[in-house]
Amino acid sequence: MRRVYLDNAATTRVAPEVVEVVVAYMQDKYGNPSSVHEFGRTVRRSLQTARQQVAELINANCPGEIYFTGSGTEADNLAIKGIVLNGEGKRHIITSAVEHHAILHTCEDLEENHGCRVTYLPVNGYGMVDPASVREAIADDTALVSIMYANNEVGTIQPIREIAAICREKGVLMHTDAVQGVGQLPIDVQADGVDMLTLSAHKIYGPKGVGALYVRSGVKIRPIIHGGGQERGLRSGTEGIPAIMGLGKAAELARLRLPEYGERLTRLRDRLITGLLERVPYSCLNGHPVKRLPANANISFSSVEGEALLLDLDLHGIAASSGSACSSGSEAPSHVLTAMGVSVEEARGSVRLTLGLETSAEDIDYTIDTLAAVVERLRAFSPLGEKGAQHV
Amino acid sequence: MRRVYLDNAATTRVAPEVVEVVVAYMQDKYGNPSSVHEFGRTVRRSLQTARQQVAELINANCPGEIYFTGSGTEADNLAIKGIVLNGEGKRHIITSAVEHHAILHTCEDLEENHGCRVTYLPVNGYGMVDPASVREAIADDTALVSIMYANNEVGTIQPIREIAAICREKGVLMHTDAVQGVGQLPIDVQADGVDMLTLSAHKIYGPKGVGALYVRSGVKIRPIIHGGGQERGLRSGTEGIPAIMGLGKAAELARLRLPEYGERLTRLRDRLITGLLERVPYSCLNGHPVKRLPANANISFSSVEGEALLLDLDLHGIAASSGSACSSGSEAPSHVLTAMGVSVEEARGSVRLTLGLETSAEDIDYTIDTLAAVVERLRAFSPLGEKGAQHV
Amino acid sequence: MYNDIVIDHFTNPRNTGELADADGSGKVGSPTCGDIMMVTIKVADNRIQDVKFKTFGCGAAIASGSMLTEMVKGKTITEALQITDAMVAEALGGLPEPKLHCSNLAASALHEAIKDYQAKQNG
Amino acid sequence: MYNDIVIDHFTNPRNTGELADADGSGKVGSPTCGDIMMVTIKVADNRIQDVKFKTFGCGAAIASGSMLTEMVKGKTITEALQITDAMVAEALGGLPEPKLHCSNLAASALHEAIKDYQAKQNG
Ligand SMILES: Cc1ncc(COP(=O)(O)O)c(C=O)c1O
Ligand SMILES: Cc1ncc(COP(=O)(O)O)c(C=O)c1O
Repeated sequence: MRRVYLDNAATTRVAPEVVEVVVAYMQDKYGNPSSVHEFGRTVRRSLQTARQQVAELINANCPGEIYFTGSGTEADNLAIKGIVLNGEGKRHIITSAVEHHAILHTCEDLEENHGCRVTYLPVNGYGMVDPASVREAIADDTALVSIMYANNEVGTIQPIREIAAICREKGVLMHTDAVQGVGQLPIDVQADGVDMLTLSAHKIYGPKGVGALYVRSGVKIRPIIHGGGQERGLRSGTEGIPAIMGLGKAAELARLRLPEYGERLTRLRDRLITGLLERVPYSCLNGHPVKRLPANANISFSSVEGEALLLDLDLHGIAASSGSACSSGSEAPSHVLTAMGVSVEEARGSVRLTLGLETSAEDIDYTIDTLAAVVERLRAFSPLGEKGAQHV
Repeated sequence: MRRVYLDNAATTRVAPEVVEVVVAYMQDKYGNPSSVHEFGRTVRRSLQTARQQVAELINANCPGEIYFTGSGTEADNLAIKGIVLNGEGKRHIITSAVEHHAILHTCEDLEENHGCRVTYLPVNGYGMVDPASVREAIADDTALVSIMYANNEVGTIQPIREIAAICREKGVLMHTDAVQGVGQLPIDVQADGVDMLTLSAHKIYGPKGVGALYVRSGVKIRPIIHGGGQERGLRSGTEGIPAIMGLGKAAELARLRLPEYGERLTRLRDRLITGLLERVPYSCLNGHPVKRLPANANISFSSVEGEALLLDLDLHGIAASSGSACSSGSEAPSHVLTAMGVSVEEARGSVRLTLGLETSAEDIDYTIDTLAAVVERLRAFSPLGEKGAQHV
Repeated sequence: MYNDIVIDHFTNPRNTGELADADGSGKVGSPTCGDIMMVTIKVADNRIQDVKFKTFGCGAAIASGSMLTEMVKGKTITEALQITDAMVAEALGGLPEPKLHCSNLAASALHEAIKDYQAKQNG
Repeated sequence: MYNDIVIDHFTNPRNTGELADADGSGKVGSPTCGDIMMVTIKVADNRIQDVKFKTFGCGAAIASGSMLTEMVKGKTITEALQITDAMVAEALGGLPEPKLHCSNLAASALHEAIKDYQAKQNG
């Protein structure tokens, strides 16, 4: 059976060049970067290289602005808690209703346990935040605005530059969770004007278990993990060198492959979206048609349930997801689609297909054929008919 | 030149069997364990295997008591903050003066920013905590006692069972940082009677950047990183699967090799200690002569300075450390030796040599010869003479 | 996640659809997940002669509907009323824990269909 | 961490020891690190004829002592007094930043030795 992996937004296969680097730092260059001897010094120098590679990918001003963490989630936590608890006393956060749970649940914790006030900005039908709403929400005690670069479920790209410009004007710090944007979009922290940015290795063909936070020089931020003072005191703990070096390599590869990579993905994505919308009646695209991640297609099919769709696709060798990969096993409709005003039923019939380095045109065509057949089969015994509940 | 790595307490070389596993989970089994499709389910099952492997190494009651983190340091932070901030309102912590900075600096943060009170118990000349002092320190608002299993600098093993029994009797939770003990000592969380235990992969021939916290079922603990709810809500963030699977394998190997491994290290260690104390006048052992980690030798040489010693050893291909590997570059005398009452000068002339899987008897003999020569050379132009300041 | 029996009933569900000349029809929905299960029955001599189901729901829901129709065909009304959701799950060789509470509506839909049939008889 | 010049002077330090018939002797300690540097000098015709050092300190401290002795030999007292710790560090091709403030005591010890010599002359 053909196996087609279309869940690259959940995680990617590690690139061979990256695997090689990870292995080298387990087997040969295994010193602790804090050690003074040669085993340690070699690794300390390498760590700086990885920092440089990540800095270049997002055009940070210097490698010292990159801090490695144990995941994108940890970087998000560090950005938000690190600013809000930095002693300046500002306790208001502005974010959006469509952020990743790493942001939303961190904000909820701050509301419940640290006396913070959080504004969750609404989005339009495409999942987009209105920059004017950011301006309106900024108050005297606003510590931080955190708006994601691009959404992990529907792929919509946010107007980050406009929002960052407003923050700059108002003197408020701006963080962006760019876990999904990095590697697909030409991100430039200086031109974009953001103060902090989160990225994660396993979304760009690096290993799981390492992320990074960009923190513009001069931004005052507190650690959430204390100890030996690694990462210039911002994230203690022996550095996860193999994974970090892998992230560095993955960042370098990502930089070299842009923008060709984005263009190729966009072509394949549009072939997939057009193919599906043409072939399957009562299907519709979620998210913005153009301002979307090159790798992301998110489509709702009336009258069928997402989990059943995924299961049938899986039995046909196609790996996809509905909403974000979520560890709770809950089947509540995605908070992103709900915030966009998509009906509960349409939300439940949504499938996210995310392309990657290894996706071929044949994979796309196989997916269109398979998905069309699967939807037809499931609709045949759906009590809602093919048009869905609202048409009954 | 012969290269001898005697800094295994700082970090170890990843075992080939472990490297193999890490590679497999980057290249073949690369799914996200939260995904519902086959790519994800395979990895979800594997994750449970790794949990089981770690559980077996420390004899946890079930795999569900193991939570993976991004480092030993993070596990220490989670244990302490997670208990103190769990909503029960107890704000007193008891720990010792010789803990790792992951514990000490976390406690300091809780003192400074969360209204906690911390008792730092003293140690005797061997670096050992008196269980009676724990009993005396326990108060009505004591949330947690955290005493390390064995010290990372001087190797002294603490009377964990006695301390745990007192905690049990008094109804106080007990955590132990066993980062150095795991893999060398036959640790059994049930027989030892501890409620939480920290371990770290890179000290047992696993990769850097992954640790684990054992939490006895029923212990109520709060997360410090929020998001997608991974690790049953206790540590959000996509699991660092390659490193976690590596930790699982490393734990299995460690279990299979005990106790022969400990015995072999003990023999080599004693050959090293005896050899050095015999060959080098005015040298003395730091830490307990018998209740010490099989891999640890920590020796002070009068009248010479540790960094110069390390540098000279390094130039002879021998990697060692003085005090704990520390990222700050500071040369303040070790807080551990200071707490043990070792004079500043003796503390500064201390060298830690920590053995590992690859250490041979020839390595030991080469090290004795080299170190004896190096000390002699440096003493020849020390203004303190070979006997050291207190003898002048 | 699912065992082979479930996958078989999901892939080749038995008795899907809606009986055109049904004697009874039942439709239930799960409030937690929004799943819908619909069962139609044909009854003769107090026995269920034919049965069909339709589902909007996850794989477990589809397999449950399919399994139910196999279990119930030929049974008397009294026997059919004794079938529970747990029995359907058991016949499927077990369902994953998070699926038990929300996708296992088949027996309930059958009971609704029988009630509908009985109401028509009495009405 | 250290450059080749430092390593050379650390490995083969020049002029180590203590002059038995010294005309001046200086000893300084770094309060931050507890390093100790001792310099003894022999002076004739207002020139430093011979010089030796002893150090309790890190690699940088040892190299600094060694380099200083090479720099100072044959210099007049006036010239010797112009040598600073920074000049020693520079002659070594630079020292790592964290080492600069604590291990670079050689010039200070020399100046103490000269003071001692001058005091003896005047006394
Ligand atoms: C006793 C002890 N605790 C905690 C740690 C920290 O673990 P990690 O290096 O994984 O952050 C170490 C090692 O550095 C250690 O020796
Ligand atoms: C937008 C976004 N933010 C944060 C994360 C979390 O990153 P990680 O998986 O490294 O914890 C993800 C991916 O899961 C994501 O898609």
